[in-house]
Amino acid sequence: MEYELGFALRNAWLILAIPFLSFLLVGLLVRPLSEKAAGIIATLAVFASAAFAYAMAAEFLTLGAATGWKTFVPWSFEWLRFQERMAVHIGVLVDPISILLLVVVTTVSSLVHLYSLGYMHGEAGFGRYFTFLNLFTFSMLGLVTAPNLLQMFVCWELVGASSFCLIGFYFDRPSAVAASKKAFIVTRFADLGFLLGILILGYFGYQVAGEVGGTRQAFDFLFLTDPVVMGKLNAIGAGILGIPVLTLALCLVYMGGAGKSAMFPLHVWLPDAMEGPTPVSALIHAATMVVAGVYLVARLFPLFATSGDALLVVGYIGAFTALFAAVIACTQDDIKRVLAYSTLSQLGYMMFALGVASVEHPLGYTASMFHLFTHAFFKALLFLGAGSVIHAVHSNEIWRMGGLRRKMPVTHLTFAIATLAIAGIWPFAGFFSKDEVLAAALGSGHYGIFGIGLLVAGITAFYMSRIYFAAFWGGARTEGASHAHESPVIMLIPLVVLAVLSVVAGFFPIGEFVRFGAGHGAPHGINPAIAAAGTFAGVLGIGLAWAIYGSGGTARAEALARAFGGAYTVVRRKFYVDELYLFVTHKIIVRFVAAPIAWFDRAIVDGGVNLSAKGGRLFGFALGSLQTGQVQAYGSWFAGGAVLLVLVLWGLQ
Amino acid sequence: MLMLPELIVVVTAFALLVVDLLVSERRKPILPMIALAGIAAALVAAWMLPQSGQLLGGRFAVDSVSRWFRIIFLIAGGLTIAVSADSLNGRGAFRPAALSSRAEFCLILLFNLAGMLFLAGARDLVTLYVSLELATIPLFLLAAWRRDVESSEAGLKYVILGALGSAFLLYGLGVLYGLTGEMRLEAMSGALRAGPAFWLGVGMVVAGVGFKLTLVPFHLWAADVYQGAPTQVTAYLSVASKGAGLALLFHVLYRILAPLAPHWDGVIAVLAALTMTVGNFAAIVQKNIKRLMAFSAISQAGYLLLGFLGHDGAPGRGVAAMLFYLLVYVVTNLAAFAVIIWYSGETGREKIEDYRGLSKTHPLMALAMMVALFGLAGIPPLAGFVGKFFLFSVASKAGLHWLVGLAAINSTVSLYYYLGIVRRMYIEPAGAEDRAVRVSPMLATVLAITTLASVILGVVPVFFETISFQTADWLKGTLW
Amino acid sequence: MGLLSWLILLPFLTALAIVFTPGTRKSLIKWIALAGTGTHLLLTAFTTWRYWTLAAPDMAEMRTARVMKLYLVERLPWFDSLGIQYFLGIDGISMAMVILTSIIIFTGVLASWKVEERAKEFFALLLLLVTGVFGVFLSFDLFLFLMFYEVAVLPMYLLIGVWGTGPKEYSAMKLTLMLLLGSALLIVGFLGLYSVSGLQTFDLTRLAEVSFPAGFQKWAFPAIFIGFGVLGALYPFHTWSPDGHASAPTAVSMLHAGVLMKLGGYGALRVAVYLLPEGAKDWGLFFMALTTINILYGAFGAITQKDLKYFTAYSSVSHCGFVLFGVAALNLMGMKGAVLQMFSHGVMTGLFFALIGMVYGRTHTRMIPEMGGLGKVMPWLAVCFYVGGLASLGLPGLSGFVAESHVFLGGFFGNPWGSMVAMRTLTVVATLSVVVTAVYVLRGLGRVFMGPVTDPHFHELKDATLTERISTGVLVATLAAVGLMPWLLIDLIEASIMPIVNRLHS
Amino acid sequence: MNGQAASTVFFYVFAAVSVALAVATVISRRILRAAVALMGVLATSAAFYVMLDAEFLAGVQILVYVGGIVILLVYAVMLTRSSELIEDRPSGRRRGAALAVSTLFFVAAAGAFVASRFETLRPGALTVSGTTEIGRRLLDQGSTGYVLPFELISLLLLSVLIGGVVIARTNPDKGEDAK
Amino acid sequence: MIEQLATMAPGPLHWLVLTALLFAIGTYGILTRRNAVGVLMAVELALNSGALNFVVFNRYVAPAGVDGQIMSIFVIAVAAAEVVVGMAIFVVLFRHRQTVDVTRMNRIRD
Repeated sequence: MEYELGFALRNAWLILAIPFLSFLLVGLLVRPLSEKAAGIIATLAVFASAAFAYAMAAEFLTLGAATGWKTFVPWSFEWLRFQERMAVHIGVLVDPISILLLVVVTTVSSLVHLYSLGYMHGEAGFGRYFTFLNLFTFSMLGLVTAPNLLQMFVCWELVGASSFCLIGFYFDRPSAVAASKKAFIVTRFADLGFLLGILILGYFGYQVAGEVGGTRQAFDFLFLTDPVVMGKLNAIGAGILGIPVLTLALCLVYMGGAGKSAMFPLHVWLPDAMEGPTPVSALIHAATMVVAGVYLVARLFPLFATSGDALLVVGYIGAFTALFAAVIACTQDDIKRVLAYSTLSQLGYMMFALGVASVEHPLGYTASMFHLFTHAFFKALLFLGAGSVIHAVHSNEIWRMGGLRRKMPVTHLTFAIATLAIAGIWPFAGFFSKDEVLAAALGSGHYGIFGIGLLVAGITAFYMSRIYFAAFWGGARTEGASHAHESPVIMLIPLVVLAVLSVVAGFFPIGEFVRFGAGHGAPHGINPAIAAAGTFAGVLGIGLAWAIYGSGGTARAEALARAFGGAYTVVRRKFYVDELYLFVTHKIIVRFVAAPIAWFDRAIVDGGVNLSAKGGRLFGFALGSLQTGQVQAYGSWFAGGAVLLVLVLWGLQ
Repeated sequence: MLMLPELIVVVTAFALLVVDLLVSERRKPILPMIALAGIAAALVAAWMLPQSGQLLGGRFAVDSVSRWFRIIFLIAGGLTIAVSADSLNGRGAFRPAALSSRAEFCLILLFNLAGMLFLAGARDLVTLYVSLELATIPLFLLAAWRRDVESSEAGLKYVILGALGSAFLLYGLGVLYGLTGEMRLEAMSGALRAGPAFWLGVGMVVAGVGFKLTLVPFHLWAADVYQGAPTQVTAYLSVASKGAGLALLFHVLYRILAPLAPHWDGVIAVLAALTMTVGNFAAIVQKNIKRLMAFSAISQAGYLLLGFLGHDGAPGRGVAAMLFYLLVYVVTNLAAFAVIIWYSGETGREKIEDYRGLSKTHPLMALAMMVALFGLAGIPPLAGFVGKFFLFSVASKAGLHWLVGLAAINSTVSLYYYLGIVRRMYIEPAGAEDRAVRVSPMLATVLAITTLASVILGVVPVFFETISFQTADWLKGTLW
Repeated sequence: MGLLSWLILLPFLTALAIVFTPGTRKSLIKWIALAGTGTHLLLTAFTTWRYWTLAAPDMAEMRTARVMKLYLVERLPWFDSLGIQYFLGIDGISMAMVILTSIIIFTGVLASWKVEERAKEFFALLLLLVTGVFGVFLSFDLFLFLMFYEVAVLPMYLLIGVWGTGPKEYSAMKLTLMLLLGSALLIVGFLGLYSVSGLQTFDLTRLAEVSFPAGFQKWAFPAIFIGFGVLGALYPFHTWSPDGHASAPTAVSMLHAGVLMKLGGYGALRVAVYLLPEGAKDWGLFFMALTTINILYGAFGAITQKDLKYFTAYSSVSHCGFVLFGVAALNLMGMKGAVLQMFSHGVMTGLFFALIGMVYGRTHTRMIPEMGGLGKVMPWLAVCFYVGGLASLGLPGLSGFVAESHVFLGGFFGNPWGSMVAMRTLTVVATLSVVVTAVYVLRGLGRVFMGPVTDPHFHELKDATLTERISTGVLVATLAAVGLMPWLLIDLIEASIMPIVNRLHS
Repeated sequence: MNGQAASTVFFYVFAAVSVALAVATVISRRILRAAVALMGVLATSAAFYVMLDAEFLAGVQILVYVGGIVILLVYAVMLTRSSELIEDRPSGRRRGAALAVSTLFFVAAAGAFVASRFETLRPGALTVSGTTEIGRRLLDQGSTGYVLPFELISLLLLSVLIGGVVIARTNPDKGEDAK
Repeated sequence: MIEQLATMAPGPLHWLVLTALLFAIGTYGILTRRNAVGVLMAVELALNSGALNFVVFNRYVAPAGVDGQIMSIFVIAVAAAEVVVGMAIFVVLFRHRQTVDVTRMNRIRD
């Protein structure tokens, strides 16, 4: 490498090593000795990672400003060698988006760790919790910095597993167990697509690498996004069903991303995942892991852009999910579920932002990353705030809260900031990123998507204000709510920090370095028309919510629900998607596939074995029936056999 | 000198008669020991004598194959006397299983043994026929020796079917004589030409041999006779008599029919396939252990037959494998029979289920039995595996892969019923009435020797190598 | 007496020592067994080091080799007239398998610490069985191979029959007979190799120099492959496996599923594909299809099982399918994946059966619906179970992923001798198992360990004892070590697989 | 010429008688009658031997077979019981099977003989009388002698005698025949 | 007439057909007689035809020797031995069963 690297970039392996070693240390050595120490050490380690990530970011920004925004791998080693040109190098890939994600992940993670020290205080399995959190942080960092598809997949699975462990943290609660299983299996199903995509890309990448020559590895992003390679991959032509191979592969890869980012119809696991402890929801199911799908698409964006069609799929599914989830969010009563659907909706935003981007109109790419960046902060904040509330009220139900405004001032304030941020009100972070997303959609000529985006912005403002009003305004509706009090300081610090970030993050000039294509990065700035439309939608939503829920009573809401009638029920039941899944998995797979196979195995295959044994015995009995004890019968067989032998010999000669 | 082993056996037999008259009743247990000593001496003689040579102008000859047959016969005979000694001396707790008239029993057994020895050395039709009858007719008497209903019924069946078989053999030999005008095997071999009458002769001779060897479909007598005869005799029948049949078949195929060798592979293969399959499948439904061993012995004859395959290239290989397996089979089968003789001699029980819990009451006996049964099934590292493998390799060399497959599958089937016994012994608990019974030193010695041998023969190569080397020597000359 | 002979002899001598120990001194017997297997583990480590120092310089040259290179060779004439030798050697594949076996038997002895009934016979037979297994992995004379092969199979009958549970006699008999029927096919095939080659030798390395006639390969390959496949639980010859495993005592299930079933894949790779490349080319696709059925069938079969052992056994059927699938893919990645999967599945399933034994020893039931919430009562066992489960569903960081990714890539990359579309389709179908495995693993384990404690008696149960912790800990550590540092194994085996691949391409 | 014609006639006559008696032997239900018929068959066989220039053999046949064996058989019949003198008819199935087998045998054998040619392979005639030659050969130890089988047959007869006595004697010890 | 008879003079074929017929009858007897002694008689028939066979061949194929005749002598002796053994066994059996009907000797069977 021709330019000099700073300490942090030269020792980039530390970004992975710190949380990993801490995970091993905490999990194997410290936890059995002291649960409390485990929590503290884990938190410290993540803070150290965060510090290191900032150092890396600083070095990278300096370097990038000087030499241009290069993508490079400062550290790697061969981990898994499938065959020549198919080796997997574990390493750290540095480019603008990985640095961006590094910062986001370490920041949110360290804050959540800190918050958890308070939130999880006194829980059984305190040490276990932090072990898993550390594992998650490690895996997520590995995912973010993956220099090749395989490391991405590896860490992808690992974040899934740690998410599984954390959703099922309260493992004596059947609902938590079910939710963790569901999350794992649904994302696993999606990962099947990812895996197939890897197989296809690997195979053709291997072929192309052979043509190109040299020692390049087929799985490396740097190789796959090389223009020459992309050209060759695009030229392969039709695979099955007339779909070009590249498009097919990318759609499959996107299936993995869609699973992790909970795009429709693979979204079903995310709302249930709220069974986990709330800080987990904040970290994993709002700020970091779920954006992995977006990140994956962004990472492979040059390929998607080359394919084109795959990107359209991404865009439309994203837009649909954004709307779909937003609508559901309006009807949910569980505060975490509302936030979960809101997450879904916002992820849809990020996805369609990517989907509308193209080589000619690359703004969506930047917008998506920008929204990812801001969303991480305010969504984490929302969750942590919700956690604080739940911690105080001991309930998730918004109708069991109310009037918390005074009892929990800090929580209330930060929650309000976050609500405004997500609603897209100036000067909060969400305003800027949402504006850019909408601008990207409009700019690239996807008017339909733009329309949906605008609509969703309004709905978002509505349902967020709805829970905000329901929880914090009006009077306490239950015993728990009336006895609520503010959370301990250790939980409030992260809230405040995140609140600050939610305010300032929008001013961060991400567009300066996160962009696609060399020369024509979209100018970073506010398009007044779009800003006005977005703000209008947001204010409209908030106003509507105020009108219905501002009083803190439920009467108007119920009247409204009655007015919508059947449509309301359908939405409230989440369009019955869960029921459909349940039907398919339990009824069809278990009853019509698994059980028949088990029966077939016992009855037919094993039955066949037993039957042949029985046949052998029958043959034995049949032979025994010759043994009549009649000596002359034996003699007849003898003489007959002898004559037959003679005839056979004679005949055969 | 070449006839020394035979002479020793005959002389021992006569000596028994004399001693029987001279010693008191109390001292008579010495008689089986004398017989045993005689056989041992003959064994030494057979081992020490030159590997080839002839007497009486070529009417009696020894070559390496005959020599090994003689050694195996002597081992079989010796072990039979050894395992019978207790019952002959009336030691068993179960009185009806005892054998009377020990001097006469030993005498007849020794004469019979001498018949087999002569059979191995015979080189003309007359000697062949007479020694074969000497090796057969006394067995009818032995089968009926216990003189109870079952034993005499076994004798009756044996004598009638034996006579039928003998008549067929005789007629066939007559036809072969007619085709050549010669009595000496070598001369016959030179003069034989294939033709309808030739096939008539061969077919009838093979049927006669098949009776002795219990080849399917000439095997039906075996189960009833084995079951009815005194167990000691059953043991002897299953090894020695079968060995004699093999020696006879060897004479017929390699000495008389040698020039026509390429013709017989198919027939031998079919007979072998039938024999092992029928024997094994009939065995799996048996409840009486002697009857089971009868069918097991039938199937073993099928394996032994494989040694006659593979005419082109190296017939000696097959012979070596056959001789080796015969030796292994003799040792292993007698080990199994030693346990059966002991158990039925002490308790009078012969059902397979009577063996339940034997590993608890008599761990070592159960172990010996298990080793023997596994040896018969061909489980490594026991000699049975090695021997069978060599025989299979003969069939494979002959290109009869299907037969190898069938034989190997049959081995597995046989394991089913052998394991049935093992299951009774090891897995099922002993009944309340099952108590420990005596084990005599003689029996223990026999079992120790045979069990050890059935391992050593498989692991230490020198035995097979010697047989193989010597039979290869035999090949280097003519087929003589 | 070379190092390899000692590897085989050591368990045998341990068994002998146990035989001559009075049966009443049960704890002495266990300590002897532990000492023997522990020493064996050390010896294996030493052998690995020796092997590595000898083989490392040759690795580069092996990339193009067509004849396998063996190390630490011991060769003595045995049944010389038939060309049978006492011929031991080791290469990377064998080395990996020996390491696996050594680990499994060591942990198996620890996991059997509670065996009291006829302990002497139990441990003696167990060690005898392992002797056979080591013999198979180290012998390169087909006769010797077969001999050890059957020695490894037969003690199983008594081990299951005497110490087993449930319909043990039936299971033991079925298992023994089916496996030996498989070995009957092997006998046909091996003898065919011997006689058709015309070389008068069973020496695997010399037979590898022969080009067997195509007509012979056409039938000999499936015979040998299926012969090994029976032991490798190839569909539809797998039915001995669920019953056998369910009835067998803990250590026996461990050894059997962990090691013995690997003999199948090992032999299929080493003998069938290596010696009969043309046959492999003809039949590769067929066996890929059959093993695809294996993979999915086992996985689906596992979903509805109620008995933990049946559950694991069906999962084994599925996982062993990967082994043979990889072999049938006939390329470097597939075969490497097969060996890796053998190792991985060996450790994983050993862990499973050990844990099932431990759980059963406490709850006295193996029925999944009767259990629940055990994670609260026995966290150690639960964690180990989950690690095993995650390994079995191919979670990266554990060994299963390394193996399965190889196998999938291998299948997808295919080979020039079959229809690419068919091979890819089969691979895609096989990948479905990734999801199904997740379903059954999580369902099963969730029922047993998660949720509220269903039976008040469970509260009185204790977590793992020290021996159990060591035993399961070693296995879990192995799973993680392979998963995190796959290059350790890959470097070991890759150079030894190249000759097989190169021979296919020559 | 005339002598040969006579011997031809003799052959056919004796052959017919022999076959008829043989059939009588196997189907007569009176066992003594069968014994007599057997004696007749064996006697005609002696005549055949004479026709085949084996006069010594004819003598042996009469002495040993007709004299010894048949008398032994008759004796055995007498030893058993009078009710055994008339035999039950064998079952139809048994007779059918036996008839089929023996007919098949006859057809096969006769067919084989018809299809083959037996020529004189070792022509010539004995210079001494057959009886002398037989005697010499039985005691000859050289390459043409049969002294070994001659000795062996004595062993056979001895063992049969001893064994026969052991088997057939009544109640040698107590309990033996209890069953 | 005499000429005609001369052309029908028995050659080896005639003799062989005769022995085959006798043997077949003997076989039939062995397989059908119910009295054990009767079975033994049939055995004698078969053995006799076997012996006759040898003499026929001796006469026609190898008239220079007496080998066939010697074989026949041994056959006669063997037949005698067989009868003795058979008799002894029948006697014992008769003592147990009061019959020598071979079709009733089927206590031992499957």
